[in-house]
Amino acid sequence: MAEPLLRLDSLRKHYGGLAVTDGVSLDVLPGEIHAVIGPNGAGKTTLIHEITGVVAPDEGRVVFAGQDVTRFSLPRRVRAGLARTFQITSVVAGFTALANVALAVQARSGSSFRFFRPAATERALNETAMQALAEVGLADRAGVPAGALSHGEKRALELAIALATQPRLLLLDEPLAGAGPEETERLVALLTRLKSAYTILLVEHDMQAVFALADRVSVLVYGRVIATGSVAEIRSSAKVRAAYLGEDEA
Amino acid sequence: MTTQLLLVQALNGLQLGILLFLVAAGLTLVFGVMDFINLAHGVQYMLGAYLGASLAAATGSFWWGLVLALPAALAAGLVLEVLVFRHLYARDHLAQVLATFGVILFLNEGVKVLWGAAPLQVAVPPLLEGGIEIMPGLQYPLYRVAVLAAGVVTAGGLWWLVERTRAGMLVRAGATNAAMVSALGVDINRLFTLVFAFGAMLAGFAGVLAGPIFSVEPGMGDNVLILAFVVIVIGGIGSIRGAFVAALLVGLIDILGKSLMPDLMRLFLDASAARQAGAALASMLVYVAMAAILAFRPAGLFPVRAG
Amino acid sequence: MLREAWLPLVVLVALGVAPLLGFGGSYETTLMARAMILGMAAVSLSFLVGGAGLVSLGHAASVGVGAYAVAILDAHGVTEATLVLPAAIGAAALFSLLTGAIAIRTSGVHFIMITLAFGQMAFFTASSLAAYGGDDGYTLYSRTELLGTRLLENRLAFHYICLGLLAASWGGCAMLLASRFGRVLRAARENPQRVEAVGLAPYPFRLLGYMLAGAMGGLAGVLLANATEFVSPATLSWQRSGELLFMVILGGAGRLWGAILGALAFVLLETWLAQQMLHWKLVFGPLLVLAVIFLRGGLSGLVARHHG
Amino acid sequence: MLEVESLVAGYGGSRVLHGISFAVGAGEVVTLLGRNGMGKTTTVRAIMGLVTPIAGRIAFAGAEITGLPPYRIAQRGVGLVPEGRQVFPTLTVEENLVATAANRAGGAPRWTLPQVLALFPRLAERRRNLGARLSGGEQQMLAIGRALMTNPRLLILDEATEGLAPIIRAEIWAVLARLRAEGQAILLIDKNLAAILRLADRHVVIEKGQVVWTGTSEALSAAPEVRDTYLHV
Amino acid sequence: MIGIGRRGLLGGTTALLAAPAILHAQPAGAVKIGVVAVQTGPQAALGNQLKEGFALGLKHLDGKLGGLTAETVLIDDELKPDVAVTKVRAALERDKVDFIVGVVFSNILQAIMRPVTESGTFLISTNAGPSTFAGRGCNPFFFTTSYNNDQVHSVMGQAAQDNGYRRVFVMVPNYQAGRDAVAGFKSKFRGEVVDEVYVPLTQLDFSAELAKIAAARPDAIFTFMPGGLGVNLVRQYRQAGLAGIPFLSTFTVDEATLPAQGDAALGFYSAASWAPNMDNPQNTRFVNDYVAAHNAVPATYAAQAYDAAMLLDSAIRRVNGNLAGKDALRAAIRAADFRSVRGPFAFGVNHYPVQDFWLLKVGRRADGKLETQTDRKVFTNAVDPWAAECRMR
Repeated sequence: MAEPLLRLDSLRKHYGGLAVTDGVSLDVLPGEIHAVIGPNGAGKTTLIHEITGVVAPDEGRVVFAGQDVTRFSLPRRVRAGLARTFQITSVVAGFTALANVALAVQARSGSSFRFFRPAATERALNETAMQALAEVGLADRAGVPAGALSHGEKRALELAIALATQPRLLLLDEPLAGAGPEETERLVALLTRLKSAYTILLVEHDMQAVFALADRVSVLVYGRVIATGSVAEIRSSAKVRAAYLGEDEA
Repeated sequence: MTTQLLLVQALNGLQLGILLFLVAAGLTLVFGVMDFINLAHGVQYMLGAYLGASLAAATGSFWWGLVLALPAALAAGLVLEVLVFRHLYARDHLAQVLATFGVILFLNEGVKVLWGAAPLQVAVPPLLEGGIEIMPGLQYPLYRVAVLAAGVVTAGGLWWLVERTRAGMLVRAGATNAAMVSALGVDINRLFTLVFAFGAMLAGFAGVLAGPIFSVEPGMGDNVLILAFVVIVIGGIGSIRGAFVAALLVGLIDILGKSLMPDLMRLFLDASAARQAGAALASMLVYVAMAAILAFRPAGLFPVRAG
Repeated sequence: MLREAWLPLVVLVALGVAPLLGFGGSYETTLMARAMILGMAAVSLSFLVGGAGLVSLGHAASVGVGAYAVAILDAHGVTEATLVLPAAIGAAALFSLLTGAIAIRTSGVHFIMITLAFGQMAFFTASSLAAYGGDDGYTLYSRTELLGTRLLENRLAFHYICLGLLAASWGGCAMLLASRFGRVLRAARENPQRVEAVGLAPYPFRLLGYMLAGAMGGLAGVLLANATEFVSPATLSWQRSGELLFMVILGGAGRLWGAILGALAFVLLETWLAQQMLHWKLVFGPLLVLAVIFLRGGLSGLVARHHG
Repeated sequence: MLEVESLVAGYGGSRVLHGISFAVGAGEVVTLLGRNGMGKTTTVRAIMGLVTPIAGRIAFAGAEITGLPPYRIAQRGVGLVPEGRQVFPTLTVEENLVATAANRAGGAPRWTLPQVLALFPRLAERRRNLGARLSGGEQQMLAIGRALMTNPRLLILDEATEGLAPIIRAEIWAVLARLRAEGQAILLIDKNLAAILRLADRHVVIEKGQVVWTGTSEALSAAPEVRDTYLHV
Repeated sequence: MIGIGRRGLLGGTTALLAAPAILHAQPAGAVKIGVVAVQTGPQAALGNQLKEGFALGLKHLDGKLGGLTAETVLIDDELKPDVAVTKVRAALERDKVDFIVGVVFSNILQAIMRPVTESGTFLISTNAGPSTFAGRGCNPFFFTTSYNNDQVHSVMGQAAQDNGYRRVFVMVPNYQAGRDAVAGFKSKFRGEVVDEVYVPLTQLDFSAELAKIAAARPDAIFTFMPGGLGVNLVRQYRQAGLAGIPFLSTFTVDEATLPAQGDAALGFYSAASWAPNMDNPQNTRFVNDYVAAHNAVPATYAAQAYDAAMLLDSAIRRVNGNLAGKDALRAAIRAADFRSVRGPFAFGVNHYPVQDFWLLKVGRRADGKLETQTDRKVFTNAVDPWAAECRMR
């Protein structure tokens, strides 16, 4: 087995008496799409916070590309190559799509402490940003303010921003949440295209999409990973069905 | 400095703290429940003092003045709410700060037009004249004892109102999750209006009480307002308990700072310079305290909204 | 951006030709200098509020620090601009850096309040500077000299220096906001989470922005001290900070040049009203309220709407 | 009692509901089913007035309530147990129950403090504890009790048992069964299919903001393809 | 043009060069006066006294000054120095006033000094009399009808000395005028100052200081608490039962604050060169008419402004209405050929008055109103301590 790109090592987090993540361990291998699913309240949000550095775990480690990043802030993790998208779309609404991506490009390449030249006219920034926009199919929307984009376009834009940070791992937090049927279709197609080029950790409710995209799936219930395996293995797991449909009480 | 003097100073600190609490309580309620910065709260205190003074003069009795000034202050608060503040709840804090700044200008000028620029006199009611000798040669005025008592009683009443009545529960619930309160069938806007008017009345009450001690003059609310803001920020915005603790803290810091700082500075400087530097330092001590507390606890001592 | 900024350009040009069209008397130039200097301070505050999202209620303090630097140097016989300017701007920048380092850890209302607290501290410090007039203020012995010449004493020269620096501070702030640095600031104002998620921590950017705005405030303070030839703690009062904020909002926080319009409108309205009636604040106060409630985008928003 | 007709709603620019229609009769228990993110919570929020509908019509007890503010809708007799429970963290259990109590069904109030505490003995034990100090299960009981204290004509539960321990779930199902027996109309969202099939009269399945299937418990039990397509993993 | 050196001007030597001939736009036989009186904030009460005092003077002169029809322009300095400068410049340039009269507060006077005097306009201060312009900073275009502030404080020092007090407790606001008050008091008082307490200008509650006073048990206290500060202090002092300790004060109990202080101030001491009960015909007329018009007793702010009107009247009469000859006009003002409400009045070399100073005590008038009343004369024909440093002759 290849060295995992991201390794979560028994992450524990308590709020009051409640263990929200109760010893979560998980490996994301280079090149794979690894999906995490689970019913609401299973601890997915807290797990994402722990991976991105919003919340520090009480116990356990986050190891990224061989480096212990457990105590890194979010910006530092991003600089180490761990890009993320948000469950609720997070773009700078007042900026054009291009400027949103260019911000990520300038963060990645070179200093942001430059004061004289108008950033909007820096060709190097804009060209790289355009490439990322083209990659998600937004090239023709580059000049539109992000706030005026449709929901699906915002989702794609967020992906482009993440790509522009030249990540080694993409953490996608419910990229399909709130998308209509056609938007879902387009986004799934986009993710399928990205699949070959990036390692992705995908947290998603849309099972059809998860099953279409994921190489491996981990199921999180009550703060624990109850199963990890291929799509087929997960679909046929009685334990998983019980967790989702409460059939233990039937 | 003798222990006795120190105790007297502590008492004085509590006294100032109580008065600050009365002003800060309304401010913190409005701020906490409605997320509304009301710079005009200070002029509501001033308005209370003026109403109390002129009604006392008209009726010939401080008590009638007090009794009549409270509904008048409440009504004034309601009028302001309807005319101005209601249109600002949905706006950002900046807009609220500026609009209420305009209200300050208007009311400060307004009382001058109505009552003149010279300070008004409010006599101590005959019932509360005289004082208690608390150290040789120094009387603690009976009136101040009464203010202290009134403050403590009001604090207690407020505590009861907020902690024990349904209206208080709704106010606390509204401070954390207004939408949910509304979804359970309570007209949150009407609740807010009531809270607002009540806060204005509390400020007015403090103003009436301050009349016989302080000079009733235009702009008298401005300094009090700033101190009240310091209090509620230190205490944690929206927390009555926080306002109470912080008000006493600010009162004590202010008074003890003023009495101790010059002596403290004498350790480093010669007498005259120490007195002046000490006095200067004492006057900014409460701000230093606020900056220090915010630096370490950005949400104040008793934050209302977790996280 | 420049296309909708025709009005402020017209205003600047008007200020430029005004002394040549019979408005060159000491009263008119004093009034215009006051408006331009407050305009500079307001532009730097607008850079903070509209650009970086840092609503400071203590911006007058940095203006005051700059003004007091002039006074203190003057008291010690130093009036040479090549010494006074760096000292005053440096002092204001240092003040902003130190207070900002603490203030920027907070946000929202707490930021407003903590900047107010620092402003009050500066105010009380100035009031206690006995050697420099304390609460009474300090009358300068002379205006700042430039390379040994008394250029600033000349009414016209001073007018054009103020005008030039006002235009320069507008241009400078606009340049900063357009730069890579400013892009991070603007993004962090709208969506700090997004900025962190591309790998940048907003704190150092905000702190530097706060410091730069303070430095510009200090420059305005130098001019203010020279315009009135007098410095007093009133320059640092929280009411003055409130007025500066009001100029920003009146002009429209979304556009830098709005602050210029706001300052001009504020000073002229205040002066005009005060000439019309004794109790002018009875009108001025409600006007402020109405402006906040109904003039959402400020004057610049009005201009931009009618133009666009 | 509740009629939802061609409801369209969403947040900001994006639409979540694309024309939802269903009804809940008096004394009836109806469920909204569907995977996460399909629009169930948005439907509930639109009924409560917490989201302003873009189009469509909502009527309650014979009167249109579309676009009314939430408190007016609640005052007509809709009791909400929201997603995420949303108990008031700085109020005690008892205060949470009492603060918004009312009698909206008319007649003699069915639910008073002693009765709610008798219904949930755990709440009686913890009546002086702050809402924030409760476990998830206790918070859910509190949220249900709080809604019952308004004596609603229709009780809406958004995620009745999600994220709760099995023993708590069982208790809540028992309570809901009792409410149903007493004739309480309920609109319910949950994923525990077995329990739902036992409790509810009818089911409404939502997929991508549209109603894709409606039917009785018997019909749903007999339609495994519905479960596989819209509900299962 | 490059302006002339400011330092030289402040020294009072080259000022005459700076006076351009101003062409008067108004009709012959008219004179325009800019009256600077604060109308904003709590201190507006003092500005009002000043304004009304000057107006009453004009009324008694039938609206004429030295035969010229007088017109006044009211300038509200708002207690903001930069605002004051702007407005005063407006009055000078746009309204072309011939004189600037008034100013309650020293900081405003400091701010407008240069713009006014450099334009060759006479500035008559009716209240603020800082030391800055009394000694080396004396100015040929500046006169005051009040006093040098330090003198008033030293009157109290002398009175305390004369009363045989040994231990005096001193309390003032922590700003320049406060420190000057202490210096002035100490210049004549030879006993022990048991403690000096400086309070912030925004002070509301004096309880901490009152406790200190009680603990120190002094023979008397000396204080300087202008405006609202004084109202608070006097009432709280009385309420704390400290009234047994003599209350020596300057600018703390006067007719502007007495209505708010009420009976609490009875028997408290003050110092001034004038009091409402002074028995001379011009004062009786002034006080009676003022009371009749405003139902309030005038304070020094009004009296000194009234005197300023009389002074201008006498000066303009002396030059036969010719306002352009600055030197002659200056000499005419300096002659002070008018009857002051305070009796004997003359200008020293520095254009500050040479006059008597009195110890005053708060008492009740026949109509029941409170006023300060002369207790005893402390200085006769006093010259302020800075006059010797002034190089004007």
